[in-house]
Amino acid sequence: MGNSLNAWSEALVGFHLLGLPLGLIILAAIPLVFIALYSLTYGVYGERKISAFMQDRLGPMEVGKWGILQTIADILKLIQKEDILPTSADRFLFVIGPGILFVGSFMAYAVLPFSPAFIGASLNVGLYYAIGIVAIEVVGILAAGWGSNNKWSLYGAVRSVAQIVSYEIPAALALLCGAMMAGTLDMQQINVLQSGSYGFAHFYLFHSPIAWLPFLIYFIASLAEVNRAPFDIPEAESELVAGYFTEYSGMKFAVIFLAEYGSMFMVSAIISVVFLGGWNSPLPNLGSLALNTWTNGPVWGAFWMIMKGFFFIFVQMWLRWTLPRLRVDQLMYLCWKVLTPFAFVSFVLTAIWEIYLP
Amino acid sequence: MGLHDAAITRHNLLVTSVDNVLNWARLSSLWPMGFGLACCAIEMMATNASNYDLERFGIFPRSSPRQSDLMIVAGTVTMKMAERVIRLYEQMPEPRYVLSMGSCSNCGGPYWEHGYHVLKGVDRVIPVDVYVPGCPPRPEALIGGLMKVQELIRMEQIGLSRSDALKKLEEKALDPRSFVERERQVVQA
Amino acid sequence: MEEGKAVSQSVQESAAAYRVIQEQFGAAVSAFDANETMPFFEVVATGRWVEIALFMRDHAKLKFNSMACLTGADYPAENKVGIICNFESLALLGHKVAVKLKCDRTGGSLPSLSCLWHTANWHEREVFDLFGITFTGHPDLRRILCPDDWEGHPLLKDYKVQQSYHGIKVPY
Amino acid sequence: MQELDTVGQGSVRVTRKSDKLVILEKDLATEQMVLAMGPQHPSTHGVLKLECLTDGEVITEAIPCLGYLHRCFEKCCENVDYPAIVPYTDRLDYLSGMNSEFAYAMAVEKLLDLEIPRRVEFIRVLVAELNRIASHLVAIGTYGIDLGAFTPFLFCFRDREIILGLLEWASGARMLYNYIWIGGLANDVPTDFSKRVREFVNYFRPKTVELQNLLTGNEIFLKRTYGIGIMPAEVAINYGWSGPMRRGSGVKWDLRRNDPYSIYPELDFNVAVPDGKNSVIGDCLSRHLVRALEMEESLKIIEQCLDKMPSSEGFNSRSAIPKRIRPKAGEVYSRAENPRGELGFYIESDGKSTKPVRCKARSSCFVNLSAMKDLSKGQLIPDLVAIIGSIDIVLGEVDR
Repeated sequence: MGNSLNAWSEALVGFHLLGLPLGLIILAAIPLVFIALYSLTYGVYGERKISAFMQDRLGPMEVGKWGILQTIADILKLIQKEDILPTSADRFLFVIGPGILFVGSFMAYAVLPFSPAFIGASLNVGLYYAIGIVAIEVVGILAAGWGSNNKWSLYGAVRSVAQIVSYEIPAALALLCGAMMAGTLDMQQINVLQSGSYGFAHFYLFHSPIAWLPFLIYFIASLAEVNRAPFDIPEAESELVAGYFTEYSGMKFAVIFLAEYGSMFMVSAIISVVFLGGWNSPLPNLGSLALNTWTNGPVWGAFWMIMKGFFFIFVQMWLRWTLPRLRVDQLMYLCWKVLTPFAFVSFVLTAIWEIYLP
Repeated sequence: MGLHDAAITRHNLLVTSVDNVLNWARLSSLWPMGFGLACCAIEMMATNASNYDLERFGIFPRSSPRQSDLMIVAGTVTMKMAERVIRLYEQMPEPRYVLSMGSCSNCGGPYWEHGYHVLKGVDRVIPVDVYVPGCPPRPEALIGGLMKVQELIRMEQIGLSRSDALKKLEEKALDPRSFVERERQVVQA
Repeated sequence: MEEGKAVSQSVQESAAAYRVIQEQFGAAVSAFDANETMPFFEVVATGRWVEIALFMRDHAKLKFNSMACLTGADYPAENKVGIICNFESLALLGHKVAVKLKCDRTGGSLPSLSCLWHTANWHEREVFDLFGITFTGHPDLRRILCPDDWEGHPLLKDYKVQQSYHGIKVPY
Repeated sequence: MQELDTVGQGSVRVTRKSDKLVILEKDLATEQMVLAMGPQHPSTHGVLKLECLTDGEVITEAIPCLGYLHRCFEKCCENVDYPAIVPYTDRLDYLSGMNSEFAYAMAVEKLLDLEIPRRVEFIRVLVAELNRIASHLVAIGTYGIDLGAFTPFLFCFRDREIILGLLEWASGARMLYNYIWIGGLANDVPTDFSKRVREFVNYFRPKTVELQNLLTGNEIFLKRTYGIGIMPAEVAINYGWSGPMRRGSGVKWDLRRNDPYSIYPELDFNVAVPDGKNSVIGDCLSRHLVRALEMEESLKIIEQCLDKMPSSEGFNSRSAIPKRIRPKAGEVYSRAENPRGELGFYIESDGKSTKPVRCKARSSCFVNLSAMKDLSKGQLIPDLVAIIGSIDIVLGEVDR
């Protein structure tokens, strides 16, 4: 497998047409195309359908068969809408806010290994980069909220900044546990280290008896980082109308919307890479029934990766439609007094496990 | 959707098909503003809820006027509220539509005579596209009104004003008598 | 009270409560109207109203701890406007009584009770809004239902609705 | 070292070195912000406007501004006949039309001194209790939305539709019924009505448990409502609070029990009050629990009504309705226990006209809401939303 590692992406990088690095462009485009398709089909549509089934409804039905064209219609409509720039808004910040948000949420896709043969940029500090890039979103949210010159937006933005910055700490500490188990920050390498013929048994979630703790901490913190319920206080509909994007209309709103779903997949992908083996098949080899060997490979890898990501998105949506929302101070309490100490504990325990035990 | 399908004159093939796609997008994702005034708002909520499920049509309430296409004036508009309604209408981005739901917002309803503080018809302050009668209208009636909005959108074209589209809708409108007659025959048979 | 007709227990209780008040304040209150539907008495000396109300609230035999309702009313024949307060001794003694007060139709004022019962605050604002009675000593006497710049007091019998409000036509 | 506090500049801690002031510590200069919440806001349950003075997220003062739905109920009443007021009373508290009609009909009947057929009374109580459940379902559902849980709302509306279907079957309308007339009913209930109501009761019993699990079984929900907006019983009475709000403060007082009307004395039900085990008495959670418990009590009442109801043989629902309603001169203040509290009608008749001289609705929501200023002081914005939700206002009744 080592030979084929990153094979496709390296081949693509080397591909030049008329002196233009066309391969690089394609490489950058692939995750974007994927994410666009995912956001259009599974993300928004899935959210609406899943919520509908949880609530005894049908969800979108009339736009295309079972409403599958719903999101496309939404986006097409949003493009046609008037793009309002409120007179009292800060023009520069108002325009740049959604841009930063969008870029921020998709930049981390560069280091996500989608299959053994495909990774945008196989950085040796990939995980570090991924953690760091989430923080860029904060800048976008703050720009959007402050630039709107609306009190609800401002509340949303300030809440969001406080929330994301705080939750970075337990999230990063939890991921650090994963990095310690792997001994590397290279996302692709983390995946490789989790592969083996026993399938899921090699995943870091089952690596040590305390690995579930950083896994859980990261999952909770990731909900907060992407502003999902029960931590969706920056856009709390019943409190802040629509939070930091109250004033946005038309395409700018669509961009914010897509960025949100983009970052949902991003955190889901990171958690599946670090704790659940990323593109590795969870099926074990059972004697002659070599399930693991059969279900591994570049294409299977992409399948597992996306499925694991989708699974976590499903859990996120499940929570979204079940739980009420926390209050601001309860949110901070949870972060600083519960998650962060436990993250430190799990960090120390993982270190002890790694040093003194096999 | 609706009682009759649109058959747009095909004088310009390219523009009409672009129109069709754009109109389809707009009529398939009418986001109303979640904006309740009185009794009708409860029926509007009931229409959004599980039993009638407006989301089937892609209708999905937004709480911010900036992100909505349709204003459902659900309930009695009072003098104090009228100015807020105007402001909310002005905050909505074009193309925007207004559906007046219930007698109160159509004409003042039961308060038309003695209701000194009631606005006798929301069309005195903002232009209304579709009126839904009833006090309050049943959810089916609201869905019918929303379909009328969709039909109106279907009639729109690039370079065609809203009033022209309304005229076109009137011309295209089918006489329901033939359908009623057909149904009657079926029942009799 | 009609002769020969049995008086129900609740009216008897109200009458007993009235007697306590009457003993204390004498001529400040009118005679008791012991009808079946809403037994009431009138406070003639409106200047002593707060004093009477405080007595009603705190006296051990009265304990009217709850003001159920405060209604405004217009009496164009007498050229007066007035209020009707319904009191109840809730969960304590259980008796009820209604009190009426009247003042001049134009520029009339009554003492405010919002210092004794919180609930009087908004009710008095409402009466001020709809009838134009000023309540002296009210902490925040503004219009509550109609807009601040509304003309006239709508529930007066001779109220004529204004033709337009901020450029919007009002009548049908 | 001394502390200087200049308005709007934040506090500054300074110390004096030789003869210079040296700034040790400087807080951020904060300003109070006026935040207008409503009249179009997702959590104000209609068109309530709250003018909040906030310091960051903390609310210094929240002043409710009403009147955005002032529909001149009282003026309309003075201009129409007694029976024609019934539809207007529906539109007061549009979530519980039957209860409002019931209260109004009772007030006029008291003035007329009418004797009501027994079956009419039973049907009235039956439909009123059904409507109470429907109303509490909306209250609980929207409370869920206020706190961010969307699904309970849809579950509530799903079950509410069944009640609406039943009431529509009886009266012909989904929400605003005009069913309870002065002296009788518009018409008798349909033939199989009691069977269907029994089916509903059997269906709904487990659903209340499901709702309880979704909301009161949820740790976050409890955290958001526990100990928020506490109102002591004394103050609640002084504010004139009534219904679930007052019972939430621990006052075991229910008009149906303590000042009974209609056939309530014959029925066996409990007055729901919080026991103080799960909640602080008087907080948002107590009020929510009272509503949840009341739904179960209403189910009990409905079952008893069905059991005890006289048969429909030879029954004419309009037999006691007077030909012409012209009460003798006098006043009445009559009240009934609505889902939101005590709805009172003050009616004054001059004995000559078929129209009331004065008809005032003492609205429970109006009175309950007046405590908002006290309740909201020093709370966070999310708590403010939780408090408004727990008051469960219907703006139609607040503004009338």
